Amino acid sequence: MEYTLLIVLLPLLSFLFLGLAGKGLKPRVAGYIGTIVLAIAAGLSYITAWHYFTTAKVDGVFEKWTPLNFRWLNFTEHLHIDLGILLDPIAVMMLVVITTVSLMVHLYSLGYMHGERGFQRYYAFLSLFSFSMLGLVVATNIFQMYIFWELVGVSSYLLIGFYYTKPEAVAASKKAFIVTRFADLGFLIGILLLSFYTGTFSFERLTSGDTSLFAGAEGLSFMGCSVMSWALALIFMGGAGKSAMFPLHVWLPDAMEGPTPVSALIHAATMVVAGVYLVARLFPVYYLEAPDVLVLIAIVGAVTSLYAAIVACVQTDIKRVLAFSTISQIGFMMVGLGVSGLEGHEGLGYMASMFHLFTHAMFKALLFLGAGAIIHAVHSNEMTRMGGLWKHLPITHLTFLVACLAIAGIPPFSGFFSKDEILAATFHFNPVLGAVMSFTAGLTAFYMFRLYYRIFWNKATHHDHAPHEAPGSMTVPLIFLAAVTLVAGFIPFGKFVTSDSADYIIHLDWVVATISVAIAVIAIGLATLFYRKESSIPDRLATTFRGLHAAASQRFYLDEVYLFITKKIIFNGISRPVAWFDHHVVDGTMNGFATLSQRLSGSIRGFQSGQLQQYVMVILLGALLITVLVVFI
Amino acid sequence: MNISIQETVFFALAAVIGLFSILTVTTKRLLRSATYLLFVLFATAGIYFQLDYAFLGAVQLTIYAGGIIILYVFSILLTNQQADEKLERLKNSKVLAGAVAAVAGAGITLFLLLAHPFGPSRLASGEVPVKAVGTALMGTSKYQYLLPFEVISILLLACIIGGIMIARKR
Amino acid sequence: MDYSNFIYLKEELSLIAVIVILLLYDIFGSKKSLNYFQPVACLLVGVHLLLTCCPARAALAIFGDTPVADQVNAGVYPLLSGMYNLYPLGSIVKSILAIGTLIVFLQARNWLEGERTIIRRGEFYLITLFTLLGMYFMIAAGNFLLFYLGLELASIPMATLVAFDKFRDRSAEAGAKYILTAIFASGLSLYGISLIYGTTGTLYFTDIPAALTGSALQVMAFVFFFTGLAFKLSLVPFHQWTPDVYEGAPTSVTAYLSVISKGAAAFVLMVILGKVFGPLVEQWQAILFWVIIATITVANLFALRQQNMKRFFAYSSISQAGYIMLGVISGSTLGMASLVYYVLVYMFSNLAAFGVISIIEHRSGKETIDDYNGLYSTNPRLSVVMMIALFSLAGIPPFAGFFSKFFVFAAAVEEGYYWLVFIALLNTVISLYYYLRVVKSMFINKNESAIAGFRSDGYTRLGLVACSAGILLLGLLSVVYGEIHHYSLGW
Amino acid sequence: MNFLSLFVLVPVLMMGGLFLAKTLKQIRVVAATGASLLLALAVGLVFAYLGERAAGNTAEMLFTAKSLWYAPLHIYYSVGVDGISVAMLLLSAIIVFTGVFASWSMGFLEKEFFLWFCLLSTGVFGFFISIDLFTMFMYYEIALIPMYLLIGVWGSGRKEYAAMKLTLMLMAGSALLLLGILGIYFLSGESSMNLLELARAYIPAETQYWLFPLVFVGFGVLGALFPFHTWSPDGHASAPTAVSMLHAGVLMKLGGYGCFRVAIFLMPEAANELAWIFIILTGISVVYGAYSAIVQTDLKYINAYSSVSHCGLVLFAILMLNQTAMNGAILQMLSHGLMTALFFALIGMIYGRTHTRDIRELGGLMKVMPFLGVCYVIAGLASLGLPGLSGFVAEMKIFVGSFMHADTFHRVFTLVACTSIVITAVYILRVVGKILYGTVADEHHLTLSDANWYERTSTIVLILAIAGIGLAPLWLSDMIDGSLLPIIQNVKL
Amino acid sequence: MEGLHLEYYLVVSAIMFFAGVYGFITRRNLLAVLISIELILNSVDINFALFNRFLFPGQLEGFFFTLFAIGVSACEAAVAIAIIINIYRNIRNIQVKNLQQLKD
Repeated sequence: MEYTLLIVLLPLLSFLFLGLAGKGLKPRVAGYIGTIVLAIAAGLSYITAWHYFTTAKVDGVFEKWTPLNFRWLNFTEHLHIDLGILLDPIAVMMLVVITTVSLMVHLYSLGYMHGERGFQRYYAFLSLFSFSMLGLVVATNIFQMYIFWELVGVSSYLLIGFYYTKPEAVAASKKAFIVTRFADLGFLIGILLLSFYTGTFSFERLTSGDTSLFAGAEGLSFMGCSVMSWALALIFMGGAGKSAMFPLHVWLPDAMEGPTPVSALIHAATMVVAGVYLVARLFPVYYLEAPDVLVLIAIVGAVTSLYAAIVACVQTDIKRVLAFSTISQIGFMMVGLGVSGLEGHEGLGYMASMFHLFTHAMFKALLFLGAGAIIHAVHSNEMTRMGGLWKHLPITHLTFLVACLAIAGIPPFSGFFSKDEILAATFHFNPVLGAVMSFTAGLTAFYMFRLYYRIFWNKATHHDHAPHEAPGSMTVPLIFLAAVTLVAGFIPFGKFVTSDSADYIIHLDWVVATISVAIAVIAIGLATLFYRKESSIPDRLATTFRGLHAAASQRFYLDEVYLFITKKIIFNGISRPVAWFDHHVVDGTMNGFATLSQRLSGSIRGFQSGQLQQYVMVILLGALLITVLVVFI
Repeated sequence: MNISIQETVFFALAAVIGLFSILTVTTKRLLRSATYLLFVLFATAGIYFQLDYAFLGAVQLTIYAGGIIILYVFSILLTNQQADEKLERLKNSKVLAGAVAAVAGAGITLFLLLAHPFGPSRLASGEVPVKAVGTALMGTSKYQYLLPFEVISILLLACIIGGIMIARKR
Repeated sequence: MDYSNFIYLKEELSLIAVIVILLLYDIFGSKKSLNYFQPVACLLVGVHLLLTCCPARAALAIFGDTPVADQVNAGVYPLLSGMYNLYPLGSIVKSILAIGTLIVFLQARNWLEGERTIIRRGEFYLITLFTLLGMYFMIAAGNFLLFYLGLELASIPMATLVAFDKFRDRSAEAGAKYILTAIFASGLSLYGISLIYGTTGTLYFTDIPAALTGSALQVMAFVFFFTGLAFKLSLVPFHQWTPDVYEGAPTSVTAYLSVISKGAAAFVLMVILGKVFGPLVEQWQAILFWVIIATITVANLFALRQQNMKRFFAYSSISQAGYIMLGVISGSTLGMASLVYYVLVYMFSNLAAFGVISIIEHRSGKETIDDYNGLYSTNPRLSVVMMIALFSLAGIPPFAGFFSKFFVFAAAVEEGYYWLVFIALLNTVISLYYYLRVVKSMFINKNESAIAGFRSDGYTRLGLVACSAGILLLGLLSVVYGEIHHYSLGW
Repeated sequence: MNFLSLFVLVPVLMMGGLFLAKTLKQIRVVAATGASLLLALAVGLVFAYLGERAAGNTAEMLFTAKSLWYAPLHIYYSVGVDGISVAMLLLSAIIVFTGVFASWSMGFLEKEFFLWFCLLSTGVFGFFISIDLFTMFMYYEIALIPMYLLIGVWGSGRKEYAAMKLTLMLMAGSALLLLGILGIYFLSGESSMNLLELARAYIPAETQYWLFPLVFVGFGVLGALFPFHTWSPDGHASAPTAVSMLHAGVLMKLGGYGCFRVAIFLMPEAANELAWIFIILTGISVVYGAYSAIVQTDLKYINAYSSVSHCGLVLFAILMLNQTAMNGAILQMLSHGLMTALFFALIGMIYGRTHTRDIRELGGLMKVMPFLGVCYVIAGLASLGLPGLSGFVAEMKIFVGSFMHADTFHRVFTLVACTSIVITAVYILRVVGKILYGTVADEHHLTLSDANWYERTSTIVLILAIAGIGLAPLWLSDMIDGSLLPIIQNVKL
Repeated sequence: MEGLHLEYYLVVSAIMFFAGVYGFITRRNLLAVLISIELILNSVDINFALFNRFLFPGQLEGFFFTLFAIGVSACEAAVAIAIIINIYRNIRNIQVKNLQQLKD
């Protein structure tokens, strides 16, 4: 299995090559190189997947394979960072997802980014991202994951800021990086705590179910929660940052300033699910050591997904809608993990979550790429500049529709299956939570079709040039992904990826399925009513629920809160006083010494009067004084 | 109360020294100051004589009274157009400071001097023979002072050269 | 009468010979031949140096394997029944002083060959050598009488040197201030000596310690005596004459005064404190402790805002005296070696600085720090010499001053004077500030009307080169310190 | 002649060569040759050292040599290296090498500049090869004083004030240090200045308690220990490029190295007992520096405060007294040295072109000078601890190591220190965003040229080094680890 | 001389000494200052003679010291007067207050 190394390494080589020599290459050549490398990586992933899923099952359980592991940095004899490749069902699944979506995006970008300044740089960054993401998913230990986690963050930063002359893009990239960095701080502290008590970073050891590993943390608690809960909650914080969980999601909508294919790859399909992947990776630890954190995860996931769904209903920038939709869907995945158990049927949530991750990657990438095609056609992100595009962009329209149906949870599209499992697991866990999630699913269907109608139907906008369908390099990925979306639901996912690596036979929970489909259909119906044609209903609703609408379109003022924290508290409240303190107090003290000496020097000046007799008197008094002091004291 | 001649002489000398010392430093006329100094020096010579250090007294008279005072008088006359020019009036503060310093110094010194248990007086009268003085000045053994004698001659030479160098007109 | 002992007074005798030759030359030399007075004087001092030369071991070869040589090697050898002490470290110090004098002579040319001073040229060399001879006697003295005479021989003619530019008001004023203060201080000192005599009954150094009881009067006597040397060393509070005199005196004289006179006094003070006042060690250490602190601190504070270079160096030299005293206070072998070494290094550094000041003063008449602005652009070499001198004074490696400072600090710390050294060290920071001020004006400040570039004469250059070499090499060549330490006496 | 002494000899010879050099070209040739020679020596030393170790030489110091210098105080000229000094020497050589190229065109007084530069290098190299307290201290001071003129003459802005402040503060530090060294010498009862011998001697605990702060603060001033760091922002801001590089890159490391080699190594008991005080101070340094950096508008000030933060981390880690953290501290020294040097080099290049360092007047430089822009981003990423670059390795070692400390106090402060990585990201990205991205702020900047060959040389060498450490840290960390052992054993008593 | 104690003489010399000191500090004319110094030196001379005679009559140490000190004070006076006269020639005045050019 050593060839799996190539999957990770090839994009790196491509990055280095394009980064160093890219300037000398023709843009097209650079693009081809990147794409071909990714294609090879994708091919290798498929082989790996096939190989793994066919041979790794021993006694009905998938074994973990570690084809490569070498020591990279020592901390102590036992604690060291290794770099290596760990293959288990989720890793392999992620390999497939990432290489697939990435390949599609590479391909798509050939057309989409054509003629852009910095084309080579773009491909270099894409390769860097692919490398980092692949490295992340195959990490053998939590620190390797952290390493690639950071690299992913940087690639995301670079790609969001790709149009670096655009102030919004720069601000967005900065924001994305800092917010996730802040979350990563939690991740890091979590790692420190975890490794301090367990003495290992290795996933294999951590997830082996060996509770003696955690004996050191037994009975230790801080503010009412056990130390392990803290550690795992902090690690989840890292995941929440990357996966844009409430309230750390603020960077994701802004990240849409990046090129649309990048949004598809990073901010929809792959990087943002890293948090989910992290929790899944450590799931046994969570389940055994900190079940309370799992509840937290479920709640955070639910809140996030509801919140994002509400906000998505009123956004007018199509990429923002998709961004909030992504946040919402990741919330679903988190909820799935949070409500899951470890063994057998208890593990439904886990399985469903992973399944949803898979399907979502495909259809969300499809949505973004579709959005890209639309933007490519009309040169705008705003819904108001669109409408009636179905006849101009037939392929885009159809594939987009497929994706919308999938995300709305209409059978037989893939989203239905995965989301349904999550809902089932949630209802099983807690009916209230289930209801909330079902409502959210309804909202999802509503806003997706709002989006769909307002782009493709509704009132047609006048365009100077008639919008035209994108070139083949862009449509092929659309079609491919649409095809996957159509069939992915029928993959027997339980055979491959489960919480205990054993087979899980999926039983469709008909009650839940029926309800959710019904809700989805009603929601779609409402959307059709509101947005199929130009209608005054939305405006009237907006005026009726003025407060809610305003709050939702301002994303419930969370950005303002962040701005307040950064500008007012950190910048003006801490940094400025600190700088002032440094300049006036610390520095002032040092300068004070100098001034003091000078003053002192000035004040004793008169002492040297130039009068001979005074000098002599001082000599005499000096001698007398010394005498008196020595003799009488 | 039986006051011997020695004591009478001493008290007379002490009175002269005390009085004229103070007058020397307080009189307003420079020339008088030199004259009073001369009296003090005479009285000092008297003390040497009383101590039976006649040689010392003679030297005192010749070098100090005969030599140095003349030098002073000449230079006073040389530097003052009106030979007997009054000294400028002093600021009281200055005088006070000087007085305080001097009195304090005298006080401390006297206190320590008088408190110190000097050994028993081993006073033995008898003139120091000049021959002994001469021998001591030419000898190299202990309590003989050939080397200092040579050194002071060099010192005198140096001072003569230096003094001439400064004092001559060119 | 046994005069054979006089043969061992080789330093003094040869110096007297030099003086006599120069005196005769000055009196009988033709006007033309007197143009060579400086080279001849330098040459003679050089010969004197060679004859009495410093590396004591080599010098001892003159004695062969006589008993004297052995005893000298072992420590002090009293001559003339204890009136005069022959000891290797004394000879080393004398040689150091002679080297310093030679350098002063080399640097004096610019000034002495001037129109107004040229006729007094001979006197300068003569009187300087007289004072040097006085210091020799101070160093060698084994009796307060000889010591006193040496002290006077070293200071009274010095006054005429200070007033050498007698038509310059400032020089004359400085001379008057110097002589009057000197006489007063020596008067106090003499009073102290008289009391020491009165309480101990002897003036011989070797006999005094046994009779010292530490009574109050003896302490006072000591303090009064100490005043005389403290005056020469310009320790606070006996220092106030220093800046005035240094500023007023001709620069070469200032150099001589600040280095040779001070160095001799420091060494003698240590010798006397150790040898004579050993029983009063607690008292004089306590006195020195506070005097050192006062000296370094006050001098540094004053130096901070000086504008005139000579005045500035006066304060600098006061504070340096404070550092020298660190060697004295330790009263140890290490302390004495460090003190001598410090004096040696300080001599080279200060003479280099004064050499530069002197030549600049002579060529341009400028002597304030601001006048030095931009000096590097016009006179790079002089600036560099000045800079290394300043760095050496400030104690910056690799210049010798670093080593000498380190050793005196080490000596003081060895005796447990941590606080004292701490304060001294903090003061080095202040002193660095004002030394850097000069460096700054030379190297950093820009000046449209910087002192014009010039070439100095060969003698001055030789002097400066010697100083620079000393500053650069003394620290790196440990043999110098090793040699001094080898002969250092501890108590 | 010991191999190591060449490190001192070469700069001295360079000074000789410079002294003789007449033309600018000759000066450059001398400087470049010497610097390359030093770099080659350092690389050679690394291989020689690793070779010796591989051959099973377990002596504490390798390539030792000593000869008596000042017998009365037992001062030897004694040299020797362990893994840590080897690493520091390599760092110094790299920085000196790149510094020479960064100051390729000073414009005036090149000869003097390089003379001082070489003197500075002499001090730095000498410091790292010394194992005698006296010579160490001597080299330390040799390295300090050239700063005054280098900043004063060739600097910019408030250079005189800055130079004076820097010199005086550092000298005040070295004054404390001197007292500490003398105290160690006289109170250890060993009559030796040799570090190894002193380490074996026992300094009484109550003595250690007052000597340790002296030495630690003495070196700490140079290591920008709060609140004695204020020389650093002004000093760095005013210094010419190469000097900032050398100063932040190497000179500040003298502080850390000294704290570690003298304070901790010789006075382990006090280190154990008093560490908490300094942990608080350094912890403040770390966070405080970072927060201060956020609001600065001058590029150099930002980096100077960033240095305060990063160097604070070095001292912080040293005080944790365990192997991992100390190893991290050494790595952080290397890493910070390299990346700060890179930063200052780049800032110098930007300043040389735009004549401003105010981030409010800069913008969009990525478009104008892409090479410098990319390098700046890399430096920034290294600074905020991106994996694959050196900063990450060092910081992780420090954090993991510090967190392994048994005391909760230490762990809490570790968490405090950890927060700096976020703040670092804030100010780094703020700068990058302001000056590199966006639209070009000043249309005059549009015509500016990108880096030329010598500038490229220095930046590329630095980036290679940064990436080299970042990608393959194990050999370095192992090399250091081996040498840390005696120190750790001493500390654990 | 049995009735005369050493202390009597010492008091006299001390008075002379400090009279000289007082004069030195307060006199306005350089020559007057110099005259005061003579008092100081003279009192010291007396001291030496006294101690020798009263306490240590065995050797003539104090005696000789006095002798040499008289010579030295003559030298001092000579040089000082030369310098003062030089000042007089320069500025036609020998008031102490005129010696204040150098200060600060």
